[in-house]
Amino acid sequence: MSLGYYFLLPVLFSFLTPYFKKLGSFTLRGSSILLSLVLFLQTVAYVGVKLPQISQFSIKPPLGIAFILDGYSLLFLLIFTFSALVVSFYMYWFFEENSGRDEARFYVFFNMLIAGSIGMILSCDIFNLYIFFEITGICSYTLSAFNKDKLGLESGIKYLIIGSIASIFIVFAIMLIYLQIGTVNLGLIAQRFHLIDPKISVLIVLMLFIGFGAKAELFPMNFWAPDIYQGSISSVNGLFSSVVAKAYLFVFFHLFYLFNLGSKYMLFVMVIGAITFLVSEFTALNQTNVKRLFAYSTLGQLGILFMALSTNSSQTVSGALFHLTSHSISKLLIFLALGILIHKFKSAKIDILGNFKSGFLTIVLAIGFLSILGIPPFSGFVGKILILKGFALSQNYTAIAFILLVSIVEAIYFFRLTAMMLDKKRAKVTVKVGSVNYIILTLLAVLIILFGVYPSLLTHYTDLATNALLHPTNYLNYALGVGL
Amino acid sequence: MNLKKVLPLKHIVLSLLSSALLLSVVGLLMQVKTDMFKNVGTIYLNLNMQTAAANAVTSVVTFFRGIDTVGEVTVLFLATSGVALMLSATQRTCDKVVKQESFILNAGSRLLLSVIILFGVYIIIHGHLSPGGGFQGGVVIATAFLLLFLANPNMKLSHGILTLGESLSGATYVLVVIIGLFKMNILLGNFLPHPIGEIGELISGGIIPVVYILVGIKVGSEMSVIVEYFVKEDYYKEVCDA
Amino acid sequence: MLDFFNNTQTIHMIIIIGSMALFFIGFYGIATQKNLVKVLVSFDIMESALFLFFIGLHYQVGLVAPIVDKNLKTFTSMVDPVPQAMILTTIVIGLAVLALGLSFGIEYYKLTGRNDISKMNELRD
Amino acid sequence: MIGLIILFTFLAVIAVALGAILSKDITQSVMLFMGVGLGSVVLFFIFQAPDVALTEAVIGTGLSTAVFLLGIRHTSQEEAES
Repeated sequence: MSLGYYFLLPVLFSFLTPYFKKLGSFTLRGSSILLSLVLFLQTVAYVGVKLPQISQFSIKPPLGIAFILDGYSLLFLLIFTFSALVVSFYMYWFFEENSGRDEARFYVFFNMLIAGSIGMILSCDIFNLYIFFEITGICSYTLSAFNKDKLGLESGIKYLIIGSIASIFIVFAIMLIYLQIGTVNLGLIAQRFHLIDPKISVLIVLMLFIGFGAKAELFPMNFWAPDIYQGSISSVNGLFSSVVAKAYLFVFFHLFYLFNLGSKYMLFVMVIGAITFLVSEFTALNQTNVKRLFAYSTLGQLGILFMALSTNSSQTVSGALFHLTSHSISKLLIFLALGILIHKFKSAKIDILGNFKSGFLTIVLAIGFLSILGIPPFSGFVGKILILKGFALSQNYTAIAFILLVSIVEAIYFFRLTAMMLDKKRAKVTVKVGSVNYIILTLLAVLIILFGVYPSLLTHYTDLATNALLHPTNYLNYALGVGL
Repeated sequence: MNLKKVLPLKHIVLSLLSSALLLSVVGLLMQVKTDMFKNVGTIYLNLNMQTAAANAVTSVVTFFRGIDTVGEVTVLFLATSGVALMLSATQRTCDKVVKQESFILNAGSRLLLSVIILFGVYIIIHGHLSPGGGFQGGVVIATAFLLLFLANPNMKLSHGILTLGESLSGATYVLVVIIGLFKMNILLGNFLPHPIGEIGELISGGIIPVVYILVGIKVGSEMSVIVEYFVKEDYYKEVCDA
Repeated sequence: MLDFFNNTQTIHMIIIIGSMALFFIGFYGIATQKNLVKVLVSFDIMESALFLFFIGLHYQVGLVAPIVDKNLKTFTSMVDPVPQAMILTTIVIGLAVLALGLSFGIEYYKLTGRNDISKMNELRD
Repeated sequence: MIGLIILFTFLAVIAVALGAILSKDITQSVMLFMGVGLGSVVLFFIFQAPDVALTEAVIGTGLSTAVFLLGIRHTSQEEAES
């Protein structure tokens, strides 16, 4: 078992896809599900193993590149591989319904999107990380244009332009880092970051902030995100919300704490996060398209996460990681369930979608909505409470008041949405849910309730992740190749 | 009407902003220090004798930072798939052959084709000895096909062979990476013999030339596919829509 | 006069000013241009500027390319190979993104008859 | 001497890049962009980076321009008047 397989197996699968396609669509879908299953099981096998784990390429770090798995990346790895598994089952249904699509190429981009995101969270070399950033980027551009209609292509082009700007800034930052301290290994950079001339270090941080912030949908650079959500298909939206955005967020805070920027830039990131939260929730108020609405809701939740993760206090960070996990599961549930409705009604307008009649979907969507809103006994409630508790312990009452006040705005549109979607008086069209979708949506809903009722199932891992994030000594030792 | 008056102002403001940013960034960058004695590159240069590749850039690309190259090949592969996804559905079946290409052009391009492909192959297999390698040589091969297409747009490439070459070379590359794990206990280990005395000879450097040949085949076939899609797009528009 | 120009310091100054001028020409292009193709051209100009900046600052007078041959038997007094390897990778990625962007542009033009990015506003409520 | 060559090549590259950005004709713009690539090739060669020079010549200048020229035949040739 080696961490390299997280990248190499999807690549092998993608290269061989033309031959899977020749064997028929069942083989293609089956092999994609099998791949996701293998990667998920490998991740589960890492739970309980002594961390960090390392897998080296060519030569020992810090000279060579290595993949390092610590507690922080394990949590994200679990989320990503689980989402990939769920979505690959869902896509089985999707392609049964929409035959004639370019299935083989979708699976290539889907698997490489996951592989690129996993590569970003495992790599301990900033230039290697940039390559995974580009892989994820190219897959996201193509997946958002996958429909090949006007809206899809428009969102693909917009995403490509934003992504290119972000990657130029990241390349510039990597070049300045290499010029200043002669290395691209994350451990060595962390060790020598204070040697950089302060002015140039500000420039580097600013460029990395623009690059990863634009992709992680932070406030001044996130005007594009709702457009892209609107243009792409629903399961891809679920992946964008629960995997890709989270991967960029991972990298953002990984670098933030590795380079020890907390003391200097904490307030800055917190204020940006707060503005993101405020602006997105207010804009979400008058959305009529359900995809745009949930895009804005995702931005708002990312705003809270940015506020909480930058605090450097273990309580708040642990709460934020709990909230992140719960948000990933809930958004995946919502987007997959909405995908079924959007497929049926061929529209994403809220008042049209409200006409469905299906007890199962009503319950599942209600669970998702209420979890995002933070109503007990769902996991979103626990996440928000843990964040607020963390802020209370560090006596940051401004943040608490702010989150509570803006959450009222969130509550307004969510209750309105719930009322509209679940008002069964005008329901006319019966929507059937296939057995595969029945199972995966039930699984996601059960997970939401389970984490809401027994938060300790998850808090163990979020505490591990928090410890690894805030005190990365072990990670640094492995990245520097000490004792290998 | 007012907009036209406003627009130049926007341009002036933007150019002023760009220049101000330019001046400040240049001022900052003047302090970039450029002594390279602590750089990781210097260590690679010292270690490079052990890889027995005469070109240090090649050994960095394919061995020391080899996983970057796997990623890079993947990026090209994904871009090719993206282009194919975008342009393939519109490759209508059009059997009209309107353009009667001239014999001299056709024969001349075929003559040049072999020379250019030979040059591309030379660049690929001498990647570890002289400048160049799989990416450059592969693209040179693709430009040979571009020439062929420009001379004779009716030509069709055999997609079966291209796909076979692409998939096989890519899969072999991944397998080479994984074999290193079993033989050397490290991914992408240099498991083929690479005695230092052979430096500068054609067969030297262990897996380094092998990797570059695989990359060359893969990039060559992918780039040919991209070129074909763009040329055919052009051709169909001109001929079939007329 | 010519000695002044053979100094590594002077060469680095020329490189910094020149490449940053090129970079901001590309930046200006992205900010002002509306045609998708010209935006992509601007991106490539910015990338070229970064490549020149990075490779240039690792060049010093007297260093040679990192390749040994019959006359040169050891890897000493050579330029740093890592920036070259990194730029090689970035150039290839640039080509990949360019081809993808152009294919999006072609498809979009087929559907709508325009490729003006400032008029791409179908996506809204 | 080498500094002067670098200086003049840079000036040429900057002039060509300005032309590529300011030109109203897309084809002209792409051809001028090829000039930027050619200038870069010369500079990379001077900076003792033959690998990068070869890559830029083949990929950045050759194939990119070909893809651009083939691509822009399907998109509008002139910039839209606003």
